[in-house]
Amino acid sequence: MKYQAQVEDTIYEIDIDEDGRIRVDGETVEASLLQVGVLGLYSLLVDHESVELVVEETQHGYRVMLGSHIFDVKVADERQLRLAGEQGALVAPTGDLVVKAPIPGLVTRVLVNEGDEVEADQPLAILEAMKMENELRAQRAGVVSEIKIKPGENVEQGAELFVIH
Amino acid sequence: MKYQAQVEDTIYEIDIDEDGRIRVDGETVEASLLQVGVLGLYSLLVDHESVELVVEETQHGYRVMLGSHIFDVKVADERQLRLAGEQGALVAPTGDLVVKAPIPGLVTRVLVNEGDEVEADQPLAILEAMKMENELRAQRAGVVSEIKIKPGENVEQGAELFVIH
Amino acid sequence: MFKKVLIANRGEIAVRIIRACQERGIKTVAVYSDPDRTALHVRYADEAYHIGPAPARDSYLRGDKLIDVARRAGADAIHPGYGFLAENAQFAADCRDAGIVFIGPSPEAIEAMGDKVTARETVAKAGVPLVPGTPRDLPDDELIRAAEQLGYPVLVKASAGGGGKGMRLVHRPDDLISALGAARREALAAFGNDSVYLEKAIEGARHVEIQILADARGNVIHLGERECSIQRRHQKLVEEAPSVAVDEELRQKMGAIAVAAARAVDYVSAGTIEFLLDKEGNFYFLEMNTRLQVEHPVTELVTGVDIVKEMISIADGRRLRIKQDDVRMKGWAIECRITAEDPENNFMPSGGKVVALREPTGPGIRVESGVYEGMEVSLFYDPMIAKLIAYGESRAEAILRMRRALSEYRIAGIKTSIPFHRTLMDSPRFQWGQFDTKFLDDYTPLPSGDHAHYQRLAAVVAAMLMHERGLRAINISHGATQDAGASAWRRAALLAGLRVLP
Amino acid sequence: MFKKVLIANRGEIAVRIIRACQERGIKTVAVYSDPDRTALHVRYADEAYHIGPAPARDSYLRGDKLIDVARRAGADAIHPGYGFLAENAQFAADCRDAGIVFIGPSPEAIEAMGDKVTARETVAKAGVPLVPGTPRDLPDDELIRAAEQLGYPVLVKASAGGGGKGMRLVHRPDDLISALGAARREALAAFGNDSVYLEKAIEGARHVEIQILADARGNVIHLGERECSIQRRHQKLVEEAPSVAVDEELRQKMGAIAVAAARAVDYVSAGTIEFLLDKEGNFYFLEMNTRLQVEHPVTELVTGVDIVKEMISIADGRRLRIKQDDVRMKGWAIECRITAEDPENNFMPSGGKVVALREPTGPGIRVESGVYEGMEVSLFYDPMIAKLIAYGESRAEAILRMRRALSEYRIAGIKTSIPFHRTLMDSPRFQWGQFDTKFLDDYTPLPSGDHAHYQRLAAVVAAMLMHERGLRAINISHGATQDAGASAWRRAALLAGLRVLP
Repeated sequence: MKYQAQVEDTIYEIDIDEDGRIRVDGETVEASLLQVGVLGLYSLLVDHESVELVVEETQHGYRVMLGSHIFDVKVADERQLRLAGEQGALVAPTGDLVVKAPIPGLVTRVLVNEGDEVEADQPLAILEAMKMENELRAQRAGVVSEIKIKPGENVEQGAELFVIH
Repeated sequence: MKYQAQVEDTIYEIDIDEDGRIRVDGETVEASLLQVGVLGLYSLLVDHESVELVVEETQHGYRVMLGSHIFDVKVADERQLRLAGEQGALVAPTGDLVVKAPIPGLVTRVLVNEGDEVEADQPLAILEAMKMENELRAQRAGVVSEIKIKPGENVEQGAELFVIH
Repeated sequence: MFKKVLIANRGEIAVRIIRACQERGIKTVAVYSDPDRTALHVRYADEAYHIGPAPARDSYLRGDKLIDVARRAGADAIHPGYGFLAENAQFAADCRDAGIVFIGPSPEAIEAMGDKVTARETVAKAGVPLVPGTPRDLPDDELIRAAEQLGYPVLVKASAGGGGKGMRLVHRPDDLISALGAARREALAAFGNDSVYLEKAIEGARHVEIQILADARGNVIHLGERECSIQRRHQKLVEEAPSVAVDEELRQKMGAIAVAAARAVDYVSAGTIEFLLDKEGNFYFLEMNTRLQVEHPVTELVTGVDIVKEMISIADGRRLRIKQDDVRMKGWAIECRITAEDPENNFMPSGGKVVALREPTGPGIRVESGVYEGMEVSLFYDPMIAKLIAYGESRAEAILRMRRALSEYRIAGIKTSIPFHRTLMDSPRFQWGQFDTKFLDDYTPLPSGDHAHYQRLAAVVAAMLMHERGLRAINISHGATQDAGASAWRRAALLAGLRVLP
Repeated sequence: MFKKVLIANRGEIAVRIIRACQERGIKTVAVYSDPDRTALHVRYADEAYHIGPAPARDSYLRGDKLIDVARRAGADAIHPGYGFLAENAQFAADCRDAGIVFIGPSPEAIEAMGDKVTARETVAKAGVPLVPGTPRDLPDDELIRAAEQLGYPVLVKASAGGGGKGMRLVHRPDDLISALGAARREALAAFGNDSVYLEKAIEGARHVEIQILADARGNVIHLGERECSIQRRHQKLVEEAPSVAVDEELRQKMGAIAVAAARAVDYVSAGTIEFLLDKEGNFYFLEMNTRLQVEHPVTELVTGVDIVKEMISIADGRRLRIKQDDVRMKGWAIECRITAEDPENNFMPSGGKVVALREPTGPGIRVESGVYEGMEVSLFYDPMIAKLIAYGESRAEAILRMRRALSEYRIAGIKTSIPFHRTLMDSPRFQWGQFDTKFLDDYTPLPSGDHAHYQRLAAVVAAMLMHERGLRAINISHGATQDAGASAWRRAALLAGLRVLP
C-alpha cells in the first residue's frame, strides 16, 4: 500500500508492503511501532534508533510530538490519491478560513476591520481568559471578509470569530 | 436497594435508596465514590474523610486495597439474598478446595501425603521460580484428598495441584 | 503543634503543603470547587470539603466559607498557599478573629507590603534602595508629566496585586496613554482596584529575590537568592538558586538589606524580597511577597531547609531552628514551570483532558505536581499545573539533569510548556547564564539539527498508523464477528510490525 | 570520554545508567528480550537492539550477543548494571579482548572476589577480620565434623554466587544434613556449582556494608556505610545510610578496612565490602560485591556523590574527583525495595499487568523504577521492579517522608511489597533502629487501629460499586440504544453519588 505524508512543506512517499516492510522515498527502513499501555503514547524503533512519541489524531492525519518537536502530518493512502487525481491529495486548502476561539473568554479588543488585508501571525483580537490577555493571531495571510464578534462579548471555545478569505 | 457485604468475619447490611442515600447497619453515611482517570483507582469521600483506593473485581465481589490493608469483600443484593433464602447469601463455601499454582514453576518437593490432615497455613509443596524456592501453603484446614503433582514436574500458573476436603 | 491544618488552595501547592503536614504528623483538610472533586489535593488530604462552583470568587476566594469549614472540621490553622487569599490582609484578620492561626504573616504586614507604594515608602525608611518612581493614585495627566521626569522607558504597575498583572513597559511618550488604560483595566479585573503608578525601567537588569524566614521572637534570617529573570510578560517561567550574577559578598549585602526590609514591617513567617539587579551590581527593591513563593523548592534544595515546615513551626510560635551562620548554599537547583499553555501558539492557555502522564524521576529530580491521568485541566484557574526541579552539584549538572528529565516528561492530551523548556535548556545564552529579564523578548530557539530527521520519522509514523487503521477496517468488515475481526486485525497489525495493547 | 555505552541490563538499573550517560552527554544503547520491547530502558535509550527470547540465558546472559551488538552499534563501553553478567569475570575478559571497555573492575578482581573462599583468604592476608569458617569443597561428613568445632548455629553458604541463594541457617546437628542437601541443590540450580562451606553464625549481628570507589591510578576512598539488616531469606528489603549502629570512629575504622580489602585485589571501579557487625562493635568480612549495588542511591543522597557517573569516569581512566577528606555524610536516606511479590502470601512472586500507576513525588523523594502503565510484569526476571528512596535531614524525617511517599504510591493490577513497607515504617522497633538481620524472622506488623474502620469502608465501597452496576444494567436494558442507556446510567450513577469517567 502506498501513502503520501506531508509535514510542513515536505511530502514523503511511503510504501508498506504485505509483510510490513517499509520504504520511504524508495529507501528501506526497519521500523517497529508499539503503543505503550496508555492512549497516544508510542515507542518507535527505526533502524535501531529508539524514539518515544505522543500521537493525536487530527482531521487530515496525525499530530506527532517527538523530542521538542510537534509535527502536523497530513496523510493519504493510494485510494485517496487516485480519487484526488493529478493534483495529489495533499494540496493546501483554498478558500475561506474560519478563525475560531481556541479558548473561552471575553473579547476585550478587535484589532482589524472587515476588508483589511492581514499577514500570517498578525493579531486579530484580544481574548481575556484566566485574568490574562491573550492575542489571537491569523493562521495565514488573506483578507478579513467577516467579523462575527464585538468587544465585550463572551465567547465559548470553538466559537467562530473571523473569516479570512 | 439492600445489600449484604462480608469482609473477613463481619457482615454489613447496607441500604442505598433511590436518591443515593446510604445507610450502613442503620446508620446514615454521606459518601461519594469516583473513579479517577485510571482503571481501578477510586476516590472515596465518606463523611468528609478522604480515602483513595484500588479496586479489583473478584468472583464474589471486590478486592479493595486501602491504606496498607487489603480486603476481600463478598457482596450480594436483595434479589440474591431472597434466592439464597434463610441461610443468607454469604455463607462460607463448603466441600472441596482445589489448591492451584499461584505462579508457574518447578515442583521441587511435595510435603504432604494423600489422607494427611493439614492446618491452615501448613506448607504443602515447594515451587521453584525465579531461582527462589517458594512455599505453597494450605488456605484452610482439612484433609488432603488428592495430590495431582510429583516432584520434578513443571507446572503452569493456575494448574491444579491439591484437593483439600 | 497544630492538630489539623486546612489548606485554602488547590493544585500543586496544596499537595506540597499537605505533604509537609503529613511529615509533621498533622492532619489535613482539603477544600474543593466542583471541578476539583477528584483533584490530587482532595485525595491526598485526610478530609475534604466542597466549597462551591468553579469560579474562584465563589469557592477558593470565599474566606467566610473557608473559616466555616475550618470550624466544622476542627482545624486549628489555615495555610493559604500562594495566590487566592494568600496576600489578603482581611482574610488573615478574619482568621485571627475566628481563633484560627493563619500560617503566614500578620494582617498588618500583609497590608503594609500589599500596597506597593506604601511598601516602597516603608522599606525606604529602613535604608532599602528603590527604583525611582511616582506616588500612587495620580491621574493620568500627572503620570504623563512624571514619566518625562523619570525618563523613558517607564514601567506602568498596578498598586495592588502582583504576578505581572496590570504591568506595561512603555518606551515612548506616545504609547503611555493606551498603556495606562490597558493596565488600569487589567488591574481592575484582577484586583478590583484600578490604581497604577510608574517606575523607571532599569534596562538589562535581572530579577533576583531573597528568601527570608522570620520567627515571632524577632529572629530573621535569609536563605540566599533566587534568579528569576526568565520571564514572559512578567510571568516567571524558570528560576534557579543560586544566581550566576551573585557572589558571596553581594549575597550577604542583599541578604542583610532583605532582612532589614522584613524587620521594617515586623515580618513573621516565610517571605520574599524581590530586587532588580543591574549589570553593575546595584540592586533596587521591587516588592515583597508576603507568602510562600512558587519557586521556593530551588532554595530548599540548595540550603536543605524545608521552608513549608518552617512556616508551620513559626506559626506555632516556635523559634527558628537555624541561625544565619548555619545557612550554606550547596550545589545548584533549577525549576521549570510546567504550564497548560501552547508555546507554539504564543502561550495560549490550553485546557483539555490529560490522557497520558509520565513524570520524570531518578537522581536529582523533584516534581511538584497537581496533574493526574484523566484530569480535566480547567481554564478557570492558573495555567501552572506542575513544577519540575533539577538539582546537581554544579549549574552544568543541574541543566543536564533538567534536559534529561524534560525529555522523559510526557503529558498527552493538552499542550504544555515542556517543549519550550527543552529548547531553552539547549540555548547557549541560557547555558552561559547570560540573560536579563528581557531575555525572552527576543528569544528564538536555536534551529535544532534533528528537525529534518524527526520530520521524516513523523511522516513514517503517520503512514504506519494509517496502514494499521486500514488493516483493521478490512479485517473487521471481513470478520464474522467483531471479536474475530479484532483478532484478525491483531494478526495483521503484527505482520506490519505493529501491536495494539488491549 | 566514551561516545556510546551499551547497557547490558534491564529494568530500573538500566534506566538509572541511561540517565547517568545522558547527563554526561554519552549516547546509550539498550538491549531487550522479547517481553521487554516496550520497557522503559528501551524507550529511554538512544538505540535499542533485540537480543533474544525471555529466558535470561538466551538474552541478557548471552555475552557473545551483547558484544556483537556493541560492535554493530559502535559502542565503546558496556555497563553491566547488577545481576546478569555484572560479576562474570569471563564476560569482563571477553569485553577487554573485543576492545570494549567493561565499566567495572578487572576480570582478575571479579575472579578473586567471586569465589567466596578465595576472597576470604585474600582479604585475611590484608588484615581484614573474618567470621570463623571452613574451607570449600569439603564433603558432607567433614562439614559435619567442622560444624561441631565451630559451634552451632552455623550458616551453610554456596561457594559461588550471592543474594542469599543456597544459604541455610542451622541450629542443631540433626538438621545439618538436610540443609546441606537443600543448599547444594539451590546452588547447583543457581550457579551451576554445588560447592558449599560453613560459617559460624554471628547472632544479633547487623549487615553493614561500606561503599568504596577506586580509580585506575591507585586512589581508593570509601563513602561510608549502609545499613542493610532488614532482610527476608537473606534478601535485602530496606537499606539506609548512615547506620544507627555506626559512629564516626567505627565508620573510619570499617572504611579503612574496606579500602584495604579493595587494595588487596587491586580493585578499580565502585564496589562494596559487606560486613557483619555484632553488638559489641566487632565486624567481620562477609563478601565483596564487585559491582554497582541495588542500594547505591542511599549513599548518593547522603554523600552527594553520583556513584554511576563516577564509575563511568573511572572506566574512562580518569582520576577520582574527590578525596577521602571531602566525603561528608549529611542527613539520612532510606530505600524500600518495591517488589512484585505478595506480602500477604509469604512474598509469593506476583506477575500480571500494571493497570494503574502513580509514583510518589515531592520533597526528599527519589524513585528508581522500571515500571510503566500497561507493563506486563514477567516472572522471568527478578521481582524487584522499583526502588523508593526518601531523604531527610534526620532519620526521623526520612522515615516520615517514606511513610508519606508509600501512602501515595499506587500500583494496581499486581501485588507488591508496598503494604509490607507501610507497616514496617510504623513499627516501633524499626523506628528506634533496634534491629539485626533476624528482625523479620519474628516480625509481626502491629495491629493497626484503623483496621475495623477501613473494613467498614471496604464494605460500603463494594455495595456502592454493585449498586452502580445494577443501575447500569437497568438503564441499558431500558434504553433505546446503547448510547442512550449509557447516558441514563450516567445520570443514575450521579444520583447515587457516583461518576464514571469515559
